[in-house]
Amino acid sequence: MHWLPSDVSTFGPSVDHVFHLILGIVGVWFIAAEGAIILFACWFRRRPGRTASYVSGHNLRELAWILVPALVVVILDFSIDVAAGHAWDEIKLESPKPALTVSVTAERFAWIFDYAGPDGKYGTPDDYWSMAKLYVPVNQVVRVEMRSMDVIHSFAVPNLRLRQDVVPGRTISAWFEATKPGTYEIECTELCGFDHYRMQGSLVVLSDSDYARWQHEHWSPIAAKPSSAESTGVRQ
Amino acid sequence: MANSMQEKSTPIAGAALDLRIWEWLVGLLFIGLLVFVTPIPKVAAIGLVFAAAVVKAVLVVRKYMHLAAEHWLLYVLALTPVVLIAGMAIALLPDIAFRP
Amino acid sequence: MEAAPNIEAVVQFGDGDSIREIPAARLAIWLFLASEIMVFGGLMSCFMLLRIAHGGWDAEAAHVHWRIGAFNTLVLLTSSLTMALACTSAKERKRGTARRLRTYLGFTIVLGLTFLGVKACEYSLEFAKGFTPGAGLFWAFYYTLTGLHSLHVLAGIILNTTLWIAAARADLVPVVQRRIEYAGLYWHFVDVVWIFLFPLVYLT
Amino acid sequence: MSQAAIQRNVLPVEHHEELSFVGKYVFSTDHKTIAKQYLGISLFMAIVGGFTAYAIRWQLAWPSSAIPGVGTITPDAYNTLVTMHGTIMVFFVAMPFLLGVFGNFCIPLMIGASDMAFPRLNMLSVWTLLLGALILLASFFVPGGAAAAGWTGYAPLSARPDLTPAVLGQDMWIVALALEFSSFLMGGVNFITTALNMRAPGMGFWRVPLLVWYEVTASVLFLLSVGPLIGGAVMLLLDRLVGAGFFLPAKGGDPLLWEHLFWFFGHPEVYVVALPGFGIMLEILPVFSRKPIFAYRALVYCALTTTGLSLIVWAHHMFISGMDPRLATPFTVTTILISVPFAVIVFAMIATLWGGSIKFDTPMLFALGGLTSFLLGGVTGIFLGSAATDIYLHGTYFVVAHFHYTLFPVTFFAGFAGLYYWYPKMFGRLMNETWGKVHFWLTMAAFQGVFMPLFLSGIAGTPRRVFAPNEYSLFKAIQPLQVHATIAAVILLLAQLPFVVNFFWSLKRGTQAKDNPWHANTLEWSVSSPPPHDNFERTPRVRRWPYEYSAPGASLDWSPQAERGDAMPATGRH
Repeated sequence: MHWLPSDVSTFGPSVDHVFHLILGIVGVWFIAAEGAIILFACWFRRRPGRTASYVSGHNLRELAWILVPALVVVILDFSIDVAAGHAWDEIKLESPKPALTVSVTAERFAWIFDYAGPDGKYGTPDDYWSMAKLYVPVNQVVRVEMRSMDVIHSFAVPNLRLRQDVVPGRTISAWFEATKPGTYEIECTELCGFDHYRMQGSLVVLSDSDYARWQHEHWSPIAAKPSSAESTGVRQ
Repeated sequence: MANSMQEKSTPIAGAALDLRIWEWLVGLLFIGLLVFVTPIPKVAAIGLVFAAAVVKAVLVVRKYMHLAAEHWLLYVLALTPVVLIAGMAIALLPDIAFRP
Repeated sequence: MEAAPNIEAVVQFGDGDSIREIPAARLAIWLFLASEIMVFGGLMSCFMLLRIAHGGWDAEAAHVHWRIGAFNTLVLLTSSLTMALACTSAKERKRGTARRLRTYLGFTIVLGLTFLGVKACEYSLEFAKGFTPGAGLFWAFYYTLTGLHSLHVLAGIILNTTLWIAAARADLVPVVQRRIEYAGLYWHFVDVVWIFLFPLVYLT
Repeated sequence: MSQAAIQRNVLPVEHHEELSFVGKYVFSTDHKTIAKQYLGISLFMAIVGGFTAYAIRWQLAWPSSAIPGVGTITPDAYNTLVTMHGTIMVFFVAMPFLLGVFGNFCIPLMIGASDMAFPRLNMLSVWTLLLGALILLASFFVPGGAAAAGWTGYAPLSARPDLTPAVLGQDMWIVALALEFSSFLMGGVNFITTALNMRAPGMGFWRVPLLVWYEVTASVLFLLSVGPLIGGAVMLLLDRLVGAGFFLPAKGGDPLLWEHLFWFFGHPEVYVVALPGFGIMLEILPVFSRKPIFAYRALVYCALTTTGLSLIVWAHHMFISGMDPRLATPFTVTTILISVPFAVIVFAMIATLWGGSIKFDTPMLFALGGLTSFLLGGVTGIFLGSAATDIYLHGTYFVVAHFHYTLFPVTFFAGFAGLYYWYPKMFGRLMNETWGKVHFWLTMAAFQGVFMPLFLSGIAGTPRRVFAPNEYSLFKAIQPLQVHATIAAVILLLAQLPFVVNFFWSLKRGTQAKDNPWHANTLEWSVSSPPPHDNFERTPRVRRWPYEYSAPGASLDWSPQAERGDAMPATGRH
């Protein structure tokens, strides 16, 4: 639906699917219920010479009028549970093997993205880090390993349908696969203080050729010298 | 009213019963301490110590707080929170105790 | 479920629900204790969960004085006994009841004060070694749990003292006989909390 | 109980008029007076909360402009505003209004008791609440201002004094909440004991009015859920004061622990507020449609089921908080399952309308407005309750719109319904109908106007708690939605003026109320308006269930609970 921002991730469709499934189910119920209330309110408004009927709903025959709908609600609930469960597992449980892993550091009020560089190892001189801009190749599984230096932040990319809190003291990872080159907004969606609303970044999805060029331009060419101290990639 | 029922149900009652319960409590306390000082596997020790504690608590609650002779509703009142807390603690195990 | 109501029967026999036969104050006390269980239970679970997360805190736990704790446990258990005896004597309707009641209550108060005194000494010993509430999670929990419990003990002592004073006046003795049950319930609960706190903090 | 007896002995009824103002209205142990004190506190706090809402909305609509009457605000001030708005509205408006006012006023009257079980404890509760409220208000004026860590007070932001300017303010926030909790613990104990223990002869459980059932289940729920958070508040305070570190990773603590403790209470809290609100609507619907409430017992079981379920759903607030992802689906299931009891409640309310003879007086209008508005809040909860969609919608304006669509209807629509309905019993005069209807239609329209747009802006992804939504390239285009919401919000606040005027005008000038102006069955309508100090001259004998309307064979279309009468056999099982 057009009121959701354009979706550029592989799992976005499953989220949108659950969204629309729920929208359909509750939409029907909502309209039915509101309709019933308004209709009954009109039909049974007080009129001279008409008295209310005595229906207390104490025998099962009358109770059925609310129990049967309730039963339908239960069934629909479980259908939602199943759909939601599948989508959740796809996004948060089954992370596929990443082509690129980026270490994300959230710090009031900035996003810092660390790349291991050509040698694929952190803590080596050829590491590359970028402020607020996360460059990723299109159609590649990217894994972000997120840490916070101070308070709880939340890494949110509406266009990816991805959101994950970043909690100090933990390394929380998430994955995504962007399907369309372009620049998308990264937000912090957990209140983190004064400049919370300015804690923004951008996700730059590059086509393979652009990504190669970017790597060539920014990743320092010096060969990785084996370092004994393999830091975890956390910026101190 | 509670106590009168209790007197019927148990051979000893009143002050004598209170005293007997206290003997049990102190006994259990020393059993716990004994377990603590004897060099046995920590898990087993903790298990025994807490078992003793539970027995002590049950004794106090049932006899001194005479829940043994109370309306079922008071049992529900006393047990519901215990169950809830246990459930909460278990639900928090993966996040807090075994966190990544 | 209520049977077809013959009004007069209903009026006489309180609609067959026995719950309104529970004295209001006893019901209220148990409700209060239920919420207290949630408070202490919550704190204790937090302690256990974080303790597991940190592999037991054995080093820190080695510094608490378990002998003092054991002594205090004995004190509190005994105070529960004297409290129970006070409640028992309050129920009997023979001469000297008021006197016995006051004696037992007095013992309970003294034992409660002893507990607090010993706890204070214990705190000062730990402070002397630099184990303050800010000295790490174990100590933070230690002071929070035992401190909150000590505050409850203090409240119990105050409650008992008011009853002890009231029991000196002949005209108030019946009131005390009625109310001491509730003070007792609270005091025993505080004892039960300690029964779990002691092994939790000192013996593991 | 005994205090109440003593009270009565020392102050016989005829002396009440001679009591000093202080003795009668300030340090009163009469549940009716205490209810009015709660009313005063909650309505005053509602004005403060409404003002914060106005400032927030204006800032969101025109971030660069100065707020009329406030001036330009800093992002920190904005965080303070959202924090205090949430805290005030949930803890110092919704709870005192729905539990404090209607619980205190209705429970003893509805079960045929002379007062609460513990009148002095009752007085203590209201004074504790007032103290908490004063401390919270005072925190606005201390250096550094009031708390600014969100009403959820997530650690470490709330646990470290150096992260927000509110150093003392955050401490005062914690203390105020602790006092509020203890106040409603005492109140809850009082409610439950009274309802279980002081029912008049014949008032069996299946004859207790639904409002009493719902107030009591809410109190039980509060009693069972708040404990861990009280412990948590102590821990948070120690984190701030002595650097204990319970929630500070640097010291081995865990921020997620606070989130769990908070939501273990925080979610039940929603039902602590929602249940009494529904109780009020369930009392009013039958009276104005002259029909028995549909499926009375089912409605009681629904309240109990909701209470039980709401204790095991809290983690749906934490799907993306970094908690173990395997927990998400179980909590999705329990969360969405709560829709079932609430669906049954809604169906029963709709079924009550069927075949009725509905009169649209102001209380009924507000009850129906509450029901129709709550429906949207209820169904949108499904989106947030299911983990997958929560990934996208969490922390957006969708959440804001959702919980305002649940809490506003139960607090204000149901609350106003109850106020217009019991006002004659409270103050002996009726409120003006015309102005009541004006109040309703303006409120209804404006409320939809505020939060409908926020659903859309939430679906578009706008994050909540941001100082300037137009700073995001993604949401510049939908800034008009924010403007729309703000204009509606201003109208919504202005729409409350007719109510305020009506309220005070009717105190003096309103038409004298008869004992039973709405022809209702419950016991409070069988005594004078306002009721005497001890409510009932002689303890009523309850003869039937509360919803005996238009009974076949009855001469009138209502059959008061305590009245001998022809309608008895028709409902033998009640």
